[in-house]
Amino acid sequence: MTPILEVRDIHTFIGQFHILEGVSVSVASGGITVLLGRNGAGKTTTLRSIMGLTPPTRGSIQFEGNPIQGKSTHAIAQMGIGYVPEHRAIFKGLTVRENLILAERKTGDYARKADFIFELFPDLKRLIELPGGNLSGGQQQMLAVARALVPDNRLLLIDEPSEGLAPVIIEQLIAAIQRLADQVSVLLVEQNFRVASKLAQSYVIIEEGHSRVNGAMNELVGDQSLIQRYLGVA
Amino acid sequence: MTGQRASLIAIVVILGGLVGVSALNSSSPGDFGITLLSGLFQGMLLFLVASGLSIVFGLMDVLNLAQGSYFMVGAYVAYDAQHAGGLIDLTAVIPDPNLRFIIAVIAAVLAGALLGYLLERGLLRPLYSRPIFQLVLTFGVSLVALELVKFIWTTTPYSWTELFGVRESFFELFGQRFSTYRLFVVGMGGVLIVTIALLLQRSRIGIIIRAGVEDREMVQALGINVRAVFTLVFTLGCAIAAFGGAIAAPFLGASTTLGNAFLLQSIAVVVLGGMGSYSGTAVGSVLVGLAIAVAQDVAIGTDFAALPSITPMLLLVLVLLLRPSGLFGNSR
Amino acid sequence: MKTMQAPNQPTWRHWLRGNAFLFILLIGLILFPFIVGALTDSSPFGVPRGDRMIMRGESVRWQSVLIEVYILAILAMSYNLLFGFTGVISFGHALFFGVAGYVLGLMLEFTAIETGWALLLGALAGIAICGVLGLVVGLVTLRLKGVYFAIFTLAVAEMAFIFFGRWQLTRAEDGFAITELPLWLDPSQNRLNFYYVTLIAVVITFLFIRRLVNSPTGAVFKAIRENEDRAQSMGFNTLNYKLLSLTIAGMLAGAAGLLQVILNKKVGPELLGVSYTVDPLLMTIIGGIGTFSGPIIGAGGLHFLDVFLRDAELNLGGLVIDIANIWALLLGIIFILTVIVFPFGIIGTWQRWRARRKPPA
Amino acid sequence: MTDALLSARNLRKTFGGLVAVDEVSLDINSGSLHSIIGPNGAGKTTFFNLLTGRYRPSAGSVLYKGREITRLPVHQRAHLGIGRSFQITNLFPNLTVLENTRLAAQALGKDNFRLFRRAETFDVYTRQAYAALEMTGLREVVGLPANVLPHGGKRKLELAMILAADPELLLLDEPTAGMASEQVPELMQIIERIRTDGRKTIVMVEHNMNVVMGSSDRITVMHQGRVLAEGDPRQIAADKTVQAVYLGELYDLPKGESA
Repeated sequence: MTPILEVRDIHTFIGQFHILEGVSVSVASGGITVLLGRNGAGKTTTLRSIMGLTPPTRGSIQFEGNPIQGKSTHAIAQMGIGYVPEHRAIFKGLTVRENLILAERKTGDYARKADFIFELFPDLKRLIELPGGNLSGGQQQMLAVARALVPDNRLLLIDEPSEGLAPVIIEQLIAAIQRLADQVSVLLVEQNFRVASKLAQSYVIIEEGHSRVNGAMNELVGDQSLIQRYLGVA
Repeated sequence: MTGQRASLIAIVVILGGLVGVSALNSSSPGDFGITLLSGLFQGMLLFLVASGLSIVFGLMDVLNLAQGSYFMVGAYVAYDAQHAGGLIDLTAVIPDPNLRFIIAVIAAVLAGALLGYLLERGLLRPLYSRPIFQLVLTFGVSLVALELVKFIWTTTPYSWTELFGVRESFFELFGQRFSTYRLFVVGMGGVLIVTIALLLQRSRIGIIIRAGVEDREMVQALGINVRAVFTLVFTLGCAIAAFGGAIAAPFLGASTTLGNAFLLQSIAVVVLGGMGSYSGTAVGSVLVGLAIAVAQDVAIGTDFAALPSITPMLLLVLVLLLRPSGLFGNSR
Repeated sequence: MKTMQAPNQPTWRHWLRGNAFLFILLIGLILFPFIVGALTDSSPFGVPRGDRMIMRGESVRWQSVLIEVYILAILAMSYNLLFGFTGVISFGHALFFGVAGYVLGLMLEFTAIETGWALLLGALAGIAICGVLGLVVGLVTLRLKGVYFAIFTLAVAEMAFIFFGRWQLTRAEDGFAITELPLWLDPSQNRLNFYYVTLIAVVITFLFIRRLVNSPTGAVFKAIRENEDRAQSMGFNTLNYKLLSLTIAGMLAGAAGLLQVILNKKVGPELLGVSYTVDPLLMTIIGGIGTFSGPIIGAGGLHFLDVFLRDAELNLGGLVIDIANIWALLLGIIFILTVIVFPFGIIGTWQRWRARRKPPA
Repeated sequence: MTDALLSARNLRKTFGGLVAVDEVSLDINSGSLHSIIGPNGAGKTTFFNLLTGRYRPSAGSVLYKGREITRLPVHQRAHLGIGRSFQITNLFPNLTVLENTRLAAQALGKDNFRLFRRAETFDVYTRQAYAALEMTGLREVVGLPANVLPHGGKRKLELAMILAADPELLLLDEPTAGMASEQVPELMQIIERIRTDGRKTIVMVEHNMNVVMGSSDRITVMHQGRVLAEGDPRQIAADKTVQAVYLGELYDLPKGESA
């Protein structure tokens, strides 16, 4: 099967920091791929480079066979990529409804998707007129994911959805992401190995700005030495 | 919460003080009414410059020091279009002065929009990473605008001579004659305040603007072309300022001092209201307008001829001492 | 901690060699009135008529041009201290220039003090009041962030402009003439003396600013410009340093205002006009922000351009335009172009170009 | 422990309803290199900022040489001999390497307002600056503007700036952040030299596990705002709970796997 997203050997600088020194990631159509690696390895920067927020200086990125590197962020998003950044960058001064309407790419997107979204996240329906800033951390994270579902995205980039959330909420979120994976492909960054192993079918490990290993998730779960080498302590 | 209360108290105190001084100073309810109307009139004109200044600053972090120039250009274009002679002579084409006034205002708005568009696209865009230079640049643009106006229309001030319907009508209240045109401008300003507020609250572009003030990058990541929104908002802000100049011209005429005078007073309004706060700008406009009108009353027949001109700054200093980030400002 | 010997302090010879160009320039400027006099066969002292001197001839005319350059250079250098070295942008520099001028004028014309003393007192009071003004404006507004401070200073200067423009005592918009000046300083009698006074003022200002910027205090000024937060977290009370910079810059601008009043023998609200803010800003940007000689180069360059082009005409396919009429417009356009394409100025760009030729080790 | 140079006692910091640091107590021994590690969001940066004085704790206290400094602002702590570095390189970009370092030395001096005694006052600071630049290996580039240094050089300059103020205690916030991997060992050598030759005590927040394991005397692992474990590198590497935390709290270690 052809991958929906193919990142080949990208290099990204932030100021003079050489953050990515050769990252390649491939996301299978209809699957969930997770980026693993320690703090500061370059996982977030990889997602931001795909979105054009920190454009790579070298390498290529293809989405559904079309090159997207060098395009502006809004153009990349409009091709059908949804971005759920870390720390849930929802708009705190806007109501939940306004947050969702903002994500429309065509008028009526929100009306069309509302049922699906509220089925996934029933809480949001109740909170629809509240400012985003009044929501709890978990609710904000759900809104951030819901927002990426309003337009017809075919790929979601989700950065650390479980960070700072209580275990019960994480379980809800896992369930929701599993469900939406029927409809879209997902590239996930996740520090919590349990969450990652539950969600993803395949993985890529990033270390010090390089993508080191990739493969099927169920193989990684059995490979203690690999986990220790790249993710564990010492 | 306490901050909001302090702001409300400050507003009430300032309003009370102004009304009090004005009441003491006026001999009849009619006098008082005239001061009030004049204050609201000036407040609305200020709002037309300040609103663009405030929204552009909130969204784009650009303090457009050329905003006053758009007011001035609006006044000149409207004057020119209304009167015989000049660049555009419409007297032969449109003999009806009322219709011609409407056309003149539209011409001014279009000129403001076009020049605003050119400034944002041509000059500001390359400088988004260098904020101090943006400030210096818009300052430079205001100088060039002034010189261009002098070059095209000379330095002699024009006073409005071509008459049209509303301009000439008056109504009577408490035995005083009030200008219908002023009331018309106040009404127009009120409508604009509400329209812009609704636009910001309800429309998609309003949601984008409010979201953009919070987090520009995320707005882009949702697939919205923020740069295009910048251009649109900047252009609209300039068009509104030019509109202000055009509808002020029948009263103030067209002169080269208009730009700076209105820029400084509007900056006072924006800072006093709280940078980037729309309601702050609306309230601030009314407060400053009233303060100027009261000061004009008080200054008549005294040696304080300069009082009305420096009133906005005095009020600004007063408010900043009470509330360092302005009436509705958040201290970010 | 181990200590190491710092590199040797430069000796006199080093100093001379490092400043050779400046020395030659200074000698040239000292001799300038005589050189022009010799070349054009005119007297640097003017033409005597009875017991008075008439200020006529090429040498005298060129002295005036240079005096104006010197005054603008002092103003621009003071602006550069604030903007270029401390990173504080002000749009109200004309305030200091004009207020000092008014103080001197009031002292000379509106008091009964004997002329020589009035001049001395007026000059001292003018500069002192500018210092106080800088301190007060700074105390009220320097806590505000960059943009707020800039517009606040613009507002204060504009208020002063409006105030003096309507103050009946000083004849409002018309201003008043200076009639009492000591003979030795009077530019309409002894232009050459005044030429040297302004030249000395420029040299002193230049050396003063260079010494200040290279002192420990100046190091903190530059640190504030580069990264105020870091300077603060190191333990510097940056507000105090910004106040100091504003106060000194205000006093130097005041000194320039004094000289302007003496040169024109006139005081009026135009001294507070926005052009005395724009000119130094423009000259600093064009010459080079944060360089020592940039403001002088900028002042000289722009003023000479002004003088040369003033009588020129521009022929645009039959449409003849006097440069004098559009000079301000041209300045504005130069302003905008500089900001966009030439942000480091003449000296700044040259220094960068030179630095790039020496690649980092 | 009684010879602790710096101690935290029951430190607590809440932001709104969120408890970022929860009852953390810690002793930093004189002359040691003590690392604080933990997964994202463990509260280590917040804890670090409580030590440096950037944040005020909601409860608890910080002691330096037995003296209470809990509410002392950053610059006063600097005067007591506590120096800190920044995670994001935070220099004066257009000033030279020497000027950057000298400013740091000057910051703790008393005669910053001597406008005209250029040579004399600067001599002391210049000497201090040169000593710090020598120790960090920047002696050859003193005249270059800071912004032309490569990233590794900037991290070294950051160290030199702390050293120039001659503190007893150095608080380092991710000193290797953003460095290319091959430059890390050199930087760690410098840090080691500062500790032994300069007789400094160093506290370091760091995520590069190789650096932490290779150079620390003592390691404190934080998780969800609390201290999860403390010990020397070998103890920490062997600790089961630490393993679990780094791989996700819900991760069930496969059965039959033993240390």
